[in-house]
Amino acid sequence: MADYREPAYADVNRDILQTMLVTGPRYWIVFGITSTVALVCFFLPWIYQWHVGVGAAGMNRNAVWGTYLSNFIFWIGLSHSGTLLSAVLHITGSGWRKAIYRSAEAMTLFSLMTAALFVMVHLGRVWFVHWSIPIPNPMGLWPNFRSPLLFDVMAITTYLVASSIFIYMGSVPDYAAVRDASTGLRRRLYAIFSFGWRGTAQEWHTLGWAYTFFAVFVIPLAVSVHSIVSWDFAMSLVPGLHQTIFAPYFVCGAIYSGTAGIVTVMYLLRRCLNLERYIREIHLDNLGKLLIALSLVWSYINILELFTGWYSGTSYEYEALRFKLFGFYAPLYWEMITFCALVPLLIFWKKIRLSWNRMFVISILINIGMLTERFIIVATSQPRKFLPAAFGFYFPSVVEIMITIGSFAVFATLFLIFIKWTPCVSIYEVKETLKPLRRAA
Amino acid sequence: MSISVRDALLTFKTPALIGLVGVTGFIAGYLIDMTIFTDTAPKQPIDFSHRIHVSDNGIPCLHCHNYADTTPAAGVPSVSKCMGCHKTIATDRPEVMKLAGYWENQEPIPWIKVHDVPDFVYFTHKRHVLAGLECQVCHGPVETMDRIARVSTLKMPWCVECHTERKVEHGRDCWTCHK
Amino acid sequence: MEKINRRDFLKFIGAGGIGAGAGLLYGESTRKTVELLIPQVVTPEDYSPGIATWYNTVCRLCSAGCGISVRTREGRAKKIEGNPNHPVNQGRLCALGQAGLNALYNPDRIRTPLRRTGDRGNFAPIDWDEALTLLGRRLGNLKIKKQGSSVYLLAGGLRGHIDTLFYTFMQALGSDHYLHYEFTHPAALYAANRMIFNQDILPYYDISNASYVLSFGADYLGTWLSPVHYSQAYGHLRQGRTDQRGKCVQIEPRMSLTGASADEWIACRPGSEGLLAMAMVHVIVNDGLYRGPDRNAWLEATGPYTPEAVAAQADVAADVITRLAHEFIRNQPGLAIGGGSAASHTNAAASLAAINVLNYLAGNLNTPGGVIFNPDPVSPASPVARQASYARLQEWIEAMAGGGVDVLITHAVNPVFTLPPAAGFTEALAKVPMVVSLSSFMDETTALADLVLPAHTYLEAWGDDMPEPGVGFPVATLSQPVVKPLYDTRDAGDIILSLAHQIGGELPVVLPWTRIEDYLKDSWKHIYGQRRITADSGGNFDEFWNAALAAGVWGENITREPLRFDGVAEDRIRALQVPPPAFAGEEKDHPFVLLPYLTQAFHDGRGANLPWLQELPDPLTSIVYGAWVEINPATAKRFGIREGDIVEVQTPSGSLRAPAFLYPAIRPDVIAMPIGQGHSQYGRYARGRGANPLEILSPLVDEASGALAWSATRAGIRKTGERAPLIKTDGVTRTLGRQILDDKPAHT
Amino acid sequence: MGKLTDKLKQYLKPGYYDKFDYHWTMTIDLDRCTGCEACVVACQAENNLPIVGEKRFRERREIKWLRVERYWEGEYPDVKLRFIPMLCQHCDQAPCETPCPVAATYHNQDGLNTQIYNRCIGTRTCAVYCPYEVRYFNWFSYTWDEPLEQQLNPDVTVREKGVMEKCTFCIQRIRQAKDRAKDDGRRRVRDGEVTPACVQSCPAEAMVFGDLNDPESRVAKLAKNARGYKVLEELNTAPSIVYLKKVNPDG
Repeated sequence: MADYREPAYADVNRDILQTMLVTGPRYWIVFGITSTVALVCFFLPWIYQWHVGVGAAGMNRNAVWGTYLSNFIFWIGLSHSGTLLSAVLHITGSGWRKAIYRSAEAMTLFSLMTAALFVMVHLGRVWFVHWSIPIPNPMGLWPNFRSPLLFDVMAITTYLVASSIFIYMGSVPDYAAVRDASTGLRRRLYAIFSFGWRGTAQEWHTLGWAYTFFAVFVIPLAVSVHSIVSWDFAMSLVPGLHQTIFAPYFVCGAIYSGTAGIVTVMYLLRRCLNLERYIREIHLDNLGKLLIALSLVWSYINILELFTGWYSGTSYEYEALRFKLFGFYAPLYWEMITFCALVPLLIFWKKIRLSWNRMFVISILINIGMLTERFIIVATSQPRKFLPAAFGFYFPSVVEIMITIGSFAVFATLFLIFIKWTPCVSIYEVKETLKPLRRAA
Repeated sequence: MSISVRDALLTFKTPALIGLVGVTGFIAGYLIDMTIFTDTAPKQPIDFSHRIHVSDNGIPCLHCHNYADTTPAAGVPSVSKCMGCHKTIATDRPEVMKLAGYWENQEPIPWIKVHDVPDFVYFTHKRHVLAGLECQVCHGPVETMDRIARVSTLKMPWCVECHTERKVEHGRDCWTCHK
Repeated sequence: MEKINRRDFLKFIGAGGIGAGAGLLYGESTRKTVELLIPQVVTPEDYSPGIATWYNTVCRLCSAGCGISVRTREGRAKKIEGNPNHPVNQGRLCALGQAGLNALYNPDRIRTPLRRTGDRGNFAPIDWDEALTLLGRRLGNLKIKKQGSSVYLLAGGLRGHIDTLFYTFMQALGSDHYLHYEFTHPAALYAANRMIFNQDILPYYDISNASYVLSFGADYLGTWLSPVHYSQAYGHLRQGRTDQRGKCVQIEPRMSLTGASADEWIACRPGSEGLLAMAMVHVIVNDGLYRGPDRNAWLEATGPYTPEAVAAQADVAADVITRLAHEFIRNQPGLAIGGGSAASHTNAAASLAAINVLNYLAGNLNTPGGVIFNPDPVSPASPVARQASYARLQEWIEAMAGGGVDVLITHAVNPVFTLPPAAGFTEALAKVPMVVSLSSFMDETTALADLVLPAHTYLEAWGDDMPEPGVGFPVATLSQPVVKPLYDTRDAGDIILSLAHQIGGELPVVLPWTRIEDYLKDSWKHIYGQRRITADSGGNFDEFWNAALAAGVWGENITREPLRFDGVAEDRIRALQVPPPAFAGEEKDHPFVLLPYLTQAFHDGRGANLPWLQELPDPLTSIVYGAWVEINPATAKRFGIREGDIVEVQTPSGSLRAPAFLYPAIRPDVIAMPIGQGHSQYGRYARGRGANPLEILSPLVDEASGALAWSATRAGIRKTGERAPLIKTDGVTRTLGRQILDDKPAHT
Repeated sequence: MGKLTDKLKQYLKPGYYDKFDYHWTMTIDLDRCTGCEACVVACQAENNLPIVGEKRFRERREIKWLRVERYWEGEYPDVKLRFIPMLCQHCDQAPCETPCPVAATYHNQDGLNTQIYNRCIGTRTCAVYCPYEVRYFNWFSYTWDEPLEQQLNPDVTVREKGVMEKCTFCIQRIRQAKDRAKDDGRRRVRDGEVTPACVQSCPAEAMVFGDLNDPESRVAKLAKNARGYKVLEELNTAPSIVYLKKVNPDG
């Protein structure tokens, strides 16, 4: 860290703006790849499935929910840290957030969109999806307001809207910066984006106030969203899912995977957009600590889940547990435990915590673990319900696996578009963190 | 140098308006197609006139559609039934000759269905007729039509509306009409 | 705002136009296609749209002769249900019977007459006149050359006047080579009844009023004689009476559907059922439970069959035998019946005779809840006499092989499938110059025919039926077409009649009719007069006929006394003995007994082309689409066989491969296979699916009855190492202590 | 405020009805049931169940509104096999009804657990929530080999891909019976006038169907039988199918 030279304001503008104004061939190559993968692995299989029916997926009468739903939870989860974290940190006034929150919030936005896509992919007759939205109609037909799925629709849309407003509001001054740094059409566009931001004290005041308000508003929302997602499962009678612990379990898991996701994205941004001077060890350090805390909570809840299963003393819960721990998918379960409960313990070592590469690997592992966790939830519970004669088995089909892979490409594509549209590091807030005496360049 | 939002907006005015016009056009076009170009009175293989039969000759509906009050389907009269009268009546008319033609080679008349409900709907004429509904309530003033035309949408809102205002027993339970 | 300049204006027009166009196109694309409203040309009198019309007729898919009502809408058959008026099934129907619609609307039906082109198996369609002339000429010439006797007619088990018609036709042709062949025909049972009861027709087994049913392998709930009737009786036996619940005991090497429902299932060695019966007779007589005048004779006859002696042969504990014997006598009225494995060994007839003796000693003959002897049937025609036992069929096969057969006509019978290849039918068939099949399906036999005259399915045909075994009083059923023929097929009767006219000579004189319907009507006129029905039907014949058609069944309402039965003759008692079963194959290289068994769905294989039945989980294993080998888990463990492992089953006459299924309720020294799959022809649903156990049978015969002893083949199994996971609907078949079968969780 | 509490109380009642108009109920006597599966074919014939084919069976995607489950007890030679027909239990407190976002399945005034095919969007939540696993999903649009389609029952919809389906207690037959009753000017359907296909076919007469609200009906009497119980009763789903347990002579 010795050679670290703090940037001057001018550098900040230059460095960060060039990430979006200057576009090298490398960007286009990456963008090309991701978008193609998104098309070939996500949309084409989906169209095919649309045509023949959901039978294209591997689900059967013993497990009517499959990877589509587990991925849905995963992406919702990934969406969590972003807005939630940045809001919490904003309120607690922790300065280190400023460099990373923009990309984190972007993650929230796009993983939410991907999640929403998965709901569509999951549906048997997606062309009637609008029936799940309360639109007044002459037939007097309404959605079923008792349904946890409907809660989902509500919660997710609200969360999506709120977090988009939140991220947009934060970017207004930066849009102004872009406007001033650019010419021609872009200049005009950003003039509109920035609502003609001029940077008067009045404007700063309003922004600050509104921003804090939204921060407070978003936190309970974020918590509620994943609780509600968990109710989709917990409200059923299915052994292994019918548990009160599920809401906190999901929320914690969500933030956990989300935080790991941030680390991953930060690493990539730092590398690819050479923002070494803005995204720094301190962020890594703090996020690392957060990860440890979360992984401990997560492990605790997992143990609790096993306990409640065992304590119930019913044949149903026993069978569910047995199948999860020692059944066909047992390897996945233990893989999840290793990646999400054991590996993160390494972060206790400062050496590992401060090493970008090691943290990058760990964060990836954690998210693989979380992905499997969601898969295990759907794949091991349903085939072991109440009637033994109806016990079955579920294995994802090619289409399902392709769509799962494709979803990451969809996310990446959206994110790549984003970094060319909004400064992925908040210019003005980074400036706030700089030492005043360096203000004169 | 600075740029005001208004100036910026102005530059995007024309494209935006064009887009707007395009969308409005699309919606308009769709509605026009659904309302004006929907053929509620298709050309039938034989220009059969309900007016002549019902108004001029006072034949009651149930004479030809004789199943309406006893079965779910009202029933289209068989060719033989038509010939029952037209062996002797108006045999010189071109349309009646067409009918005779069908009868000659013992072919059914390929009428085009005007009143049609989807397969997942259970509708029974019997119950509606026995409930004292006039045929005209749903089929409109057929007795005045030279070519049969659909006057009601026969869509669910239309059914539900009537069921609601007549307080049909369980008239809003899905399984009353859906099978 | 400033006025729009020209270029922008054009842009607006363009945008609006394109948008509107797109909207119109979209609207058009979403519109559904025009539907037509096709009226009838002439309305049939019993037609009303949207209202079901029911027609009563007879189910021909097995020999039980259930009456069925077919629901038709707009001239199409929609559903088959039991005919509530019919005394045999009383409104109920089994899976096979209900799947009859799949036969009627089967995509693989033969739609026109076919003529062989080139080698056997290749056909070209021809029209009826051509086909009939072809056959007619040939038969005519034979007749003129006084070689009519070289015409052979093999029919499936058909009853009623259609049988009489066939008979008359063949007689007029100068041939008495007219037989029925049904794989499931209980020849041994007939023989046994002749031995003990002097009866040519089967008695009525009154299960519903019995309080104890001792069944030796008779799967009366699944496949034995009249399963639907007996299932109903079973229901009554269990819960129909307030004062008592009848007990059911099943003695068989492999648990059948009936065994599963029985209170007690006793796994005896295959073929030892008769010995067990004899031992019980011994116990009954010995312990003084029977005090009839002929007691001593019985004592002598059953001398060697002490429980101890038999226990060793049957692998059933002596005290169990004694207990059952006592129970049987104590709980009267009781029934002892035999079938299945008991009736498919080399000692079949003797075994069943011994079982009959149990009924005799218990004194439950002609009593409610016992064996009630049927009065003579409505029609004098007794096709039972024409039923070919396996032995009798052997003579035919020799004749065919020897070139003594010029024309072989088959009707509703598939011997190539149901006879073991070792019988040599297929080879003999090749020697027959002209093989004619009246089948409506391309089954294995039809595929080898030279001329195929597709007959109607039973739902398009006329006929009548006298159920056998009867129900204690004379019953006759009329069958009538329920739909218009779908294809260019003809009623079997019509084919015979038109052949008669084609051939000429005195045939048109003895068979003057041109339509089977008229023939049937006249035959019934005859019964009508003979039975003096006028007395009770009141009106004239036509009224009676229409009433009978509408009801679908006619039961004589003057109650007739059941035939008297007085004792078993001394000499018969002395003659009675049950030899131990003989088996093909040595125990050392073929350690197991191969037990092929009938399933209700496929019967003798005729059900295999009905998709509903292919998709019907087997009641005992839940397996669909295919055949399997049932092995006791212990045995499987010994061979290291898991479910789904393909095993090779070798017998002295061949071997086949099929996936193994670990069946918890089968003797360790027995392996079982369902009959019915493994077709090489017979349409898309049946072809090339599973294996046929009959293919590897060594045809031993029960001398006393001439019946094929189809459980008398020993087999060895070998694990091939290949796997073909069975398709079954079951997951885990244990309750895991969950509250499913009982109001409180079971303890496992 | 009082209004509100009443409304809430209403929500506690099955399907929110004070009393069902009819309360269609079935009793299945396991002591009569022989496991012959005649009912399975009857159901397939009546309700246009698709012929899914061997491949779909292997994928465990069969559609059988009514299936017969079998459970083994003990080991050879003292081994028992028990059958139990499993079909939609039409629970009065159905777990499957709450989660459907579009209310395609709900409890109607006759105590029936409905399934409205043309409203279903295929979230399949009901199938996950159903403890009896009697809901079957159309993974594809199935076709019939010509001319098998001529057998299809015109009173029942042929379901398209992406919709859930299940036993309806043969709603078309119930509808016809009510229609007949109206024709005869009767307010109620007589006992025994409605027989679902399975009940009609059952050779051993193990199944009985009727209106529980009518104390004189056969089913109402049988439901009081001492052997009566409901499957998975502890889940408190209040099924409308009462099973009469098999009598075990040796205790």
